[in-house]
Amino acid sequence: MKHRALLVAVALLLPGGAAMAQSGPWGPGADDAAFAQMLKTSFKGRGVATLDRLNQDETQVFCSDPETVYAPESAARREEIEKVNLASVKWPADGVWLGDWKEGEKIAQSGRGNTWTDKPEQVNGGNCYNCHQISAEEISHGTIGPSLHNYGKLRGTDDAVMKATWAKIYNSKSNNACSNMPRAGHMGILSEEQMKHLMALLLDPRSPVNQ
Amino acid sequence: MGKPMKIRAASKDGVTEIKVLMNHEMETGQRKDASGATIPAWFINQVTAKLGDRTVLQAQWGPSISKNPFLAFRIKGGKAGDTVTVTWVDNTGDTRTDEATVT
Amino acid sequence: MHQASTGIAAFLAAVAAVTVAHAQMDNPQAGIEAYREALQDGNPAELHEMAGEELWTTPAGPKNASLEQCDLGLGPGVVKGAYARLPRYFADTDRVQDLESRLLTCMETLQGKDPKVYIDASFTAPPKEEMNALVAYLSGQSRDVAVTVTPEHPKERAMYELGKRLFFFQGGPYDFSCATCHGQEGTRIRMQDLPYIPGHEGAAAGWTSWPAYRVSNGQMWSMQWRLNDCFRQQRFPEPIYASDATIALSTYIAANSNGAVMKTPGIKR
Amino acid sequence: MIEHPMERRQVLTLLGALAAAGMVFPRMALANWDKAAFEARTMDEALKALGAGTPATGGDVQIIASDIAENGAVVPVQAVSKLPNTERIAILVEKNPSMLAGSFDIAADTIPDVTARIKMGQTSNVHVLVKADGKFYTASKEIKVTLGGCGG
Repeated sequence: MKHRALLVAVALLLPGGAAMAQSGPWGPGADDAAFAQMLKTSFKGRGVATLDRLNQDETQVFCSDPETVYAPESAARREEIEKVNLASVKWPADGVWLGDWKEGEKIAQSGRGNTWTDKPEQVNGGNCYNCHQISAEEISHGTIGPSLHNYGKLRGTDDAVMKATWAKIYNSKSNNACSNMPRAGHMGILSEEQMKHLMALLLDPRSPVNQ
Repeated sequence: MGKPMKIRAASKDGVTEIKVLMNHEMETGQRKDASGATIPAWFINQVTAKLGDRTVLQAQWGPSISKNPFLAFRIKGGKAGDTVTVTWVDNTGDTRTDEATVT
Repeated sequence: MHQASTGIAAFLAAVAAVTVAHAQMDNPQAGIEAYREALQDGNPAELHEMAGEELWTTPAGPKNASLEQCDLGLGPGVVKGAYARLPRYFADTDRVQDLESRLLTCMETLQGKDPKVYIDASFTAPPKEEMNALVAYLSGQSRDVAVTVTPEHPKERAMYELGKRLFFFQGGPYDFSCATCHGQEGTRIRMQDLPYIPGHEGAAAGWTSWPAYRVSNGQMWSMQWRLNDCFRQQRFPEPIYASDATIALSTYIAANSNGAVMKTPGIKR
Repeated sequence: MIEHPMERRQVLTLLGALAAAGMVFPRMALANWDKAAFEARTMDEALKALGAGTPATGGDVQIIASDIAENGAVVPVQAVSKLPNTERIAILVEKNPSMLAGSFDIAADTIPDVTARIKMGQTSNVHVLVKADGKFYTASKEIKVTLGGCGG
């Protein structure tokens, strides 16, 4: 559970806390105390989905208030959040960026893992096709994220591209504070090896993504 | 005995349209349950539809028909007040017959 | 008329030609639309409506009473159009209730049943099958009726605001909130269009088509089940059946869809 | 049985009556089920079991279905014949373990236009086979089965 190191037990669930001092745009009846009370009485832990998942870290707290997230006066806070997340990125231990694109395709296809119906030993998928177009052959792809088709072909494969791509997969909030994308490495969703396979899917010239 | 069907029969311009929803699992016999045991095949394999006393359609089905089967077809003739009777039989010998009045 | 065939080879050649023609589909979305259209006629949810009506009218529970005197907001026994006005505040319980939490109240007061049995049962267990059938029947009694959910009572206002706040609340290992998928317009997951819930049109697309029969597993899903599975995929802990969080979200979605016409029960992938 | 549709029909009517009376035993229920056709593993076998060695293609048989099925568990298929004296309509899914999904015996006054819903394990050609005046005709269409939802 090393990804929990950064988690801040937010005041939300603890009476008298201060982390949510500014209550955001929420109207009457939805103040911090009422909201915390609702969460407390409405959820139960099940399987791997334990109740501590409702304890937000500072990124989640900031990104849960849509009125302030993109407000001009939040620019500095956004940068801070990105800096904290970038600092969490661990680079490949052996300096090798790319794994096997075929394995990467399987990981990109799979949306499994981490729900209360998944077993702890379940190998997690990357959920990639849920939101992105990747390989052109797969027509069943989502559109929440940008198309990644021709990712490597368009960007090349120099070290800067490798590094930026790795950082994005490892911790998506490192360059966009409230990106909709999960933080695959930071939250322990994918292993280093799995992320290398995804890198290969995007950047290996032989990958169908770049054909 | 199986659960009730929903039968709709409507006559218009000398043609009666019959739509049937059947309540059945239609297990293929190829699926496994959580413990890994094969779930036995269980599916409707014969359907007979009648308008009054006259048989208008007979079907033989395999396990590739979807769960809670839907069947729609049309016949020449039939008028409001006529009775449509549908009977299914499944591979375990269970059966169900329901009726509807043509509107 | 039909060309004569010279055997299996000709047959297979014809099949191959068909295959090529359809491999060139340039508009998958149009194909999906045609598929959804074809499902509309003959919705197996009707089978659950039949079962639900029987449950509604059949005496049961320690008091051997039916649910026919249940007050869903329009007076005891009035089912026509009642679902389209839920969730709403009920003075007798001093709570805002959605259809399912209200049904639990009626089962307890009229029939003497223990709601806990229904709350704790899994969605595929017999007690929940009853709930799902009742919901199919009662939502069918609001088909073609306009949604009228306009939070006015202070507790309705509060539920709406709590629901809105929960909609944007991120948590869990994936940082997901409801808004991650339903907070932008015109996006989809895989081939599934995602309604934009903060807007009227998106909220209406969602609210007026659930409860629904799901063809993927042949199950009748109530709104509570729908929300429960959203939270599962959000990687959240499990929302308790008929809890305030679920009612708050329903209030938020229903009120955003106010005025739209109910198409319940629906049929879904 | 295919050669003697009337006899078959009489047998089935009797069976229906027995079934309605709750008197059908499992083995009897299966007795009129065309086991060979339903258990065929190749198109050749299936066509042979149905008595249709060499079906003709042409516009008088139609298969109406969407190009894509959002879910393979339920794929609506409408099978239409414009041929006079259509006796039977069958729906076959090439890549299903049991290719023959169903067959429908059409009475004289029944319009040969049947809608059913079939399961498809994967993208496949789907065939409608029609027997009319003792001869066999076919129409085919590829239906693509997509992976839906987040789970997969």
